[in-house]
Amino acid sequence: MSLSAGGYGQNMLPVAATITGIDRLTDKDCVFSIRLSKGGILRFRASQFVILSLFGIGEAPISISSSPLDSEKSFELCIRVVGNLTRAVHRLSVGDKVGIRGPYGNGFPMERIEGRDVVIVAGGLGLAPLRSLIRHVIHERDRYGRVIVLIGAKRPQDILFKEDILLWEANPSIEVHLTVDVAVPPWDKHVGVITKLFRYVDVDSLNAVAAVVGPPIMYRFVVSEILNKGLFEGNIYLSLERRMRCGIGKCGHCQINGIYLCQDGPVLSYMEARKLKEAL
Amino acid sequence: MRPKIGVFSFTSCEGCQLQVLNLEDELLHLIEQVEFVNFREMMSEKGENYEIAFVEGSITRESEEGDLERIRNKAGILVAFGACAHIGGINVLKNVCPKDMWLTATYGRRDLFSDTIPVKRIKDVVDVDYVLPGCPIDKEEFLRFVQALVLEIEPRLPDYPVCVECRSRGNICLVEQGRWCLGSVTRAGCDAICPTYRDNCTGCRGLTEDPNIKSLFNILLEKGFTREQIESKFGLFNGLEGISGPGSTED
Amino acid sequence: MTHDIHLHHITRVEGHGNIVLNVRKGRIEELRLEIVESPRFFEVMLKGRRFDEAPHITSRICGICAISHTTASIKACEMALGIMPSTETVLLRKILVNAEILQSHILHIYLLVAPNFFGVGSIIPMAGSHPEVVKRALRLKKAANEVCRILVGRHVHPVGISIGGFTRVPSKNDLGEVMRTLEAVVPDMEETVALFKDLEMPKFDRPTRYVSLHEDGEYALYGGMLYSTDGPPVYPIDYKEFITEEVIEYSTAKHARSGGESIMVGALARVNNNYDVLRSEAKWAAKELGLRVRCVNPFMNNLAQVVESVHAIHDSLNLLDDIAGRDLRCGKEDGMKVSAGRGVGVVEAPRGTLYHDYEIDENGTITAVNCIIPTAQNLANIEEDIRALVPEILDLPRKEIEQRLEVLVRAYDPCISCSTHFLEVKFVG
Amino acid sequence: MDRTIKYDGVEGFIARLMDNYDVIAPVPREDRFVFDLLTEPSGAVMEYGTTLLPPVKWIYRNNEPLLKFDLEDIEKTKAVIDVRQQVLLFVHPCDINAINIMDEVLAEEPADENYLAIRRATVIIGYECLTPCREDTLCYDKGCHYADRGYDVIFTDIGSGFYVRVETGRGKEIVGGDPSFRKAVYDDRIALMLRRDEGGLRFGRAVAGEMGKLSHLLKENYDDDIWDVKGERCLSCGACNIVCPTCYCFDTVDEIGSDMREGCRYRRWDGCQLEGFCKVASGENFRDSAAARIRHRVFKKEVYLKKRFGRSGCVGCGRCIDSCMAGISIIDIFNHIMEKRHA
Amino acid sequence: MKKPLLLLGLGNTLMSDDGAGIHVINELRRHKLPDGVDIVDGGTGGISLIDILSGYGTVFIADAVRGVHSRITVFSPDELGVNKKETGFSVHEVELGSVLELMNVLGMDMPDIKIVGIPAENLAPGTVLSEGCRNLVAEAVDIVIEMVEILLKMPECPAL
Repeated sequence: MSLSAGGYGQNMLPVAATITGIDRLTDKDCVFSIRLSKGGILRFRASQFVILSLFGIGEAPISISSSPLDSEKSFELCIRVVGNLTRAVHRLSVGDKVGIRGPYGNGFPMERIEGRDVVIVAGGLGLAPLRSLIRHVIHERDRYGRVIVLIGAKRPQDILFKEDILLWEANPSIEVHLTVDVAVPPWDKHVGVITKLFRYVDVDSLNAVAAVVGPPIMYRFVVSEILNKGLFEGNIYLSLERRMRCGIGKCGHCQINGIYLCQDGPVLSYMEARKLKEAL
Repeated sequence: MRPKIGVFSFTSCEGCQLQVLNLEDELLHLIEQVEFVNFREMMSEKGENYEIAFVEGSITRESEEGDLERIRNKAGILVAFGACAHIGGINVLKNVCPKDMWLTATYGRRDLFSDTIPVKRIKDVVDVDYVLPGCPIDKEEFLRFVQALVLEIEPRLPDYPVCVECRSRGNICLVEQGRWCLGSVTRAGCDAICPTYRDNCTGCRGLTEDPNIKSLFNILLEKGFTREQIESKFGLFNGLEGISGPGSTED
Repeated sequence: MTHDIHLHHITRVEGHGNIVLNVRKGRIEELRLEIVESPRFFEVMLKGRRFDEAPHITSRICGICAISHTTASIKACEMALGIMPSTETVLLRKILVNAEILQSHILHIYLLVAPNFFGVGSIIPMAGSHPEVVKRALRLKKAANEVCRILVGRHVHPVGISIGGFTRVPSKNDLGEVMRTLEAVVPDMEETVALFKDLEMPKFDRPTRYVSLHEDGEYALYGGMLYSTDGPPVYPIDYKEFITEEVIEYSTAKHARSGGESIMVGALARVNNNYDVLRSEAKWAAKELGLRVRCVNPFMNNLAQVVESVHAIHDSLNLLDDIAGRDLRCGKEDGMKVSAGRGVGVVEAPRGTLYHDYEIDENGTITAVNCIIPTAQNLANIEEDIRALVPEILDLPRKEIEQRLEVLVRAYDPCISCSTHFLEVKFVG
Repeated sequence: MDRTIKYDGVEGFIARLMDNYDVIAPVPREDRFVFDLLTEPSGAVMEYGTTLLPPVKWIYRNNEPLLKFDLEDIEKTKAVIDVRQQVLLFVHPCDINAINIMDEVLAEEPADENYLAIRRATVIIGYECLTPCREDTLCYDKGCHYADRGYDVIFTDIGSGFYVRVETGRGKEIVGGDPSFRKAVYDDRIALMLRRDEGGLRFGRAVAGEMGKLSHLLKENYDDDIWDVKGERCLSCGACNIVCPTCYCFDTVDEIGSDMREGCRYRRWDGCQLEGFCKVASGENFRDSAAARIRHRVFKKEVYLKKRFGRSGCVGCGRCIDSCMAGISIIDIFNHIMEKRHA
Repeated sequence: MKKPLLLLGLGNTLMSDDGAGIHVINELRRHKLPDGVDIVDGGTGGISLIDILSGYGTVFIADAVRGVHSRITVFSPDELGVNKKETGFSVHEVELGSVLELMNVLGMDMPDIKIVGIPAENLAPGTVLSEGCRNLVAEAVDIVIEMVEILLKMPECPAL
């Protein structure tokens, strides 16, 4: 269901939700498990987002980190402290309530991924929405071809979802590669920019899709690596970041040229994004 | 939490303190949410256990620097309160004359009160955590500021210029009428009170984040003002020095 | 009995002042009311600026008497340039001056003075113990602020009030709103009289010279002749023959005297000098409060402020009636003709007579400034009062002496920060 | 059936409207005009130049409440729409066209329900332009000097009084029961026809070139120098956004009562020309030059809205030109772009 | 609910040009007119016209006139009297004038009436129009069609 089902002023009205779990990932990032009050169930796609409200402080868009197939009852938001709202959320405890509306955005086109090799490239906080995708793919692993996950972070301590990554690494059906920009021992994985990991990417390029989420600066370099691997532009999916306020394609903040990212995005194929001069 | 607040004043007209007392409708709620422990204009108690210090006025004497530093050391959060504290305000007009003249002009002799110094903003002496701009401060803004402190979130100032508020009120642009106005480079938050009452915006709230001063200068020159006149208008509240304190625009 | 009293930064007054008192064996050896507010040098700030900036700049002398400063400044400029404001402009300015008197007096008697009588250090505990008193005070203060907000945007540093007229002409609706606002607090004002009637002011008499503006047929606040209890009236332009200022080494504010004597200005002086022309409602209040002219107890200044607050409300209502029948011709005219000249603007600020004196050259540039602030005029008198009061209270415990002295200083409602900046200016070059 | 009304009947009509509605009409402000709540029936002005703010801002109001919340109990949060029965009186065709655009844009799902609810409660009484408001009128280029829908009734001065075209059932109710109106007869129609014919001669084009090609030409000239040239002048003050009748960008702000118990989430007008408009929490500003922002404004009206809704988002009212301190004119920009074709 | 528009022909086709109005509406029947436009042959009129007229918002009447005009004139009922005295009058003026007067007296809702007057040359018995009148009938048909358009279609906006 969509939480904001329309009606008298309902489109901007959040519903109440309860924090059922808090998991600290790094000094700036926590994962919050959230359950809707009154037994509501949030139906969403990987890489959709919700708008989180703390009344008196405001709203912010947060992408959903759990898989649509994980649980009926709750979903997870990975929240990094960057501003007032996120800082205030970090002060909350299990049992506290927040407002939620959404989900918004298009999400990853799972039907386009089915049956193909999948390359997933996550930079920094980009792993938050991509975790949803990775878990979704693992849930129905046999529907996809090879699955290669590349993860980059600034420092080892900044890596998100370490427990998930351990499980993924242990999972023979997917390949996971990590790199950090700066590291000291005992780090035993790669050091350097994420593009260095592409030498491990060996896919059926005509029949592969890529999903990329990371800081704005990352896209250009990563996309060019993927293109070098021979993937089609239309098979490379990016999830972009903009200031999102209303979520319903009205307030204008997330507009990139002619599209509203909150409605027409946040996932765009590189073919679409390339045409939008303000996108990359 | 019920923050403990101290209100202090240096060289100023104390109008910003008065603006707090002018919150007639909210004052009773306000004193429930915060504890004023030191507010000379309102109370006899002089508590030293304040966590948040609102500092009004500019620093114009050597001895005041020490006083200010003591406040800074005791306060977890120090707020420059009003234009005098924030950008120097009207006080800075004094700096254009040599020091000897200040004293002879006022007291007829130069040996008295000679510890007077060129006007400094609060941030010239100590670190400032937040700014509440304006001459005087906007009392609603003060209220929202205090609410933010109570809610333990970052107080935030508008990042747009006075024009936004002025136009939203349906005012006729003063510049369009051939008058000068600094509203286009001045931080909003005053609800454009001066242009609404058809007075020029003198920039008392300091500059916006990225003001196009060069263009405003050219526009006013084209309207027939001289460079000296324009500089003088900017100088009234020390506007060009008025780069604001911290305060981002994120959520 | 020996006391060494140093009251640092007297509280619940505007600005920074100390009392220094050394009493050795019952004899006052040292007595100073130190004004330690930083000097701000408005003379320097104004010199070389265009005349039309003067009201804006001098408003910033004092946030509490901003309308008085603005009005005095405007009047000085208008005199220097030979501009005659319209009748309606003057009527509106009078309403504003009344509003400031009301706002300032209410602030003083309720927020600063009343806590004394309730034995607390501020109005904050009173909010719990006497909420109705606090709420009434806030309603009255708000009404005064509302009048200013409607007409000139705000009370602290008003906008739209200008040389020659108002840059924004109030609408009929605005005036109706002002009227309703003031009418609504008439009962609160009556309650205020009842409250203060029951509060006992300390007994202390010391006759002095009372100075204020004076005008036939009108309780002079906006204009009139300079008037002292003894001596003939003087034209404002000749104020220098009337009042003199001296630099005191321990005070950044100068002391003013008239005819060589210390003087008292402010509410009590005005009520003493102009009782006959008070509104009848105010006369009733004076009677209720036991304030009989000529009253020589400076503590009674607090009650004179109550009387003036009553007057301010009813006088404004009367002025509004007058305006209601008129066309509001009070817009500022474009293209003021600038010529060289000198102007003196005198008004009654809440704390007493306020003088602004400017010289303007043919380009409209200010070349000389002198302002005399009410509190500066009272300082010498406060010292004299302390000198007379101390022997009477010397037997009290030290804490009580301190408190009594602070109450005395506070009774004058000193506005220290604005008292510190002026003397006759002789610019060189 | 259309109606007519004599000049001297209008005030009585307004007085009767004021009994049932908040009547918002053009009133003088200094030497200009604004739409404001009428307090006297005689206050409304019929012959007025473009108002400072467009009338649609009374439907899409600043500081519009969206939600009320209780800080202690999140479950008590409720959506609010502050609907008042109001009449927008004597709205010019350009502004009616703007409201038509807003209706369409804001009704697109997920709809802006606050706007739509207030819009539904708003009666629009138009006033037809037979003379352009300004010399370099752009409304004619935009075909917005005339409105064929979007109003409940519209007044046209036909010399003997006003011809009152009744477009909607609500319009019929309003004028049908009012004694000031007479049925329009054949002769009134003739008069209307003649007035419109005369009026037509007074309008002219401001932009040289086919407006139909503007969108295409803009796309071709995305990287033109003009954006940088104008960007250097631009103060990023947002005036053009605030006064535009089809600008609807907004921000939300939460305000809490001084008792810190209850609060309200408001919508506040925002503008894409403001420096911080595209800044995100982490500090990145996705449109950080004035040049890029000006281009976005022009493209939004002429390219993006056109693509989405089939028509330009600019009605040619000229407010953004009047309000620009820096003298930046979309007419200049359009003409510059039109010339590009020949370059 | 009133119907919007009636095209009414008046006249006696047995009296040559007197029947011009009837010829006009007969011709109009062959044209595609907008919905809601009725055409009625009123013959030589009479009291029965009251019922017909009161059912319409607007009525255009085609009728033969006698007098100084050689061109078709369009005029209002209040000009009937004027026409009578100065410029000639409708052949059927008495009937029409009486009908309208009666409606007025009865306080009935009067339609907006326009009379398209066709100058009559020959009023002798006979069913054939004079040649001049035949041309005028064709012209009158065009005029009525234009009037219908003006009435039912909003006049175009300035300069379109």
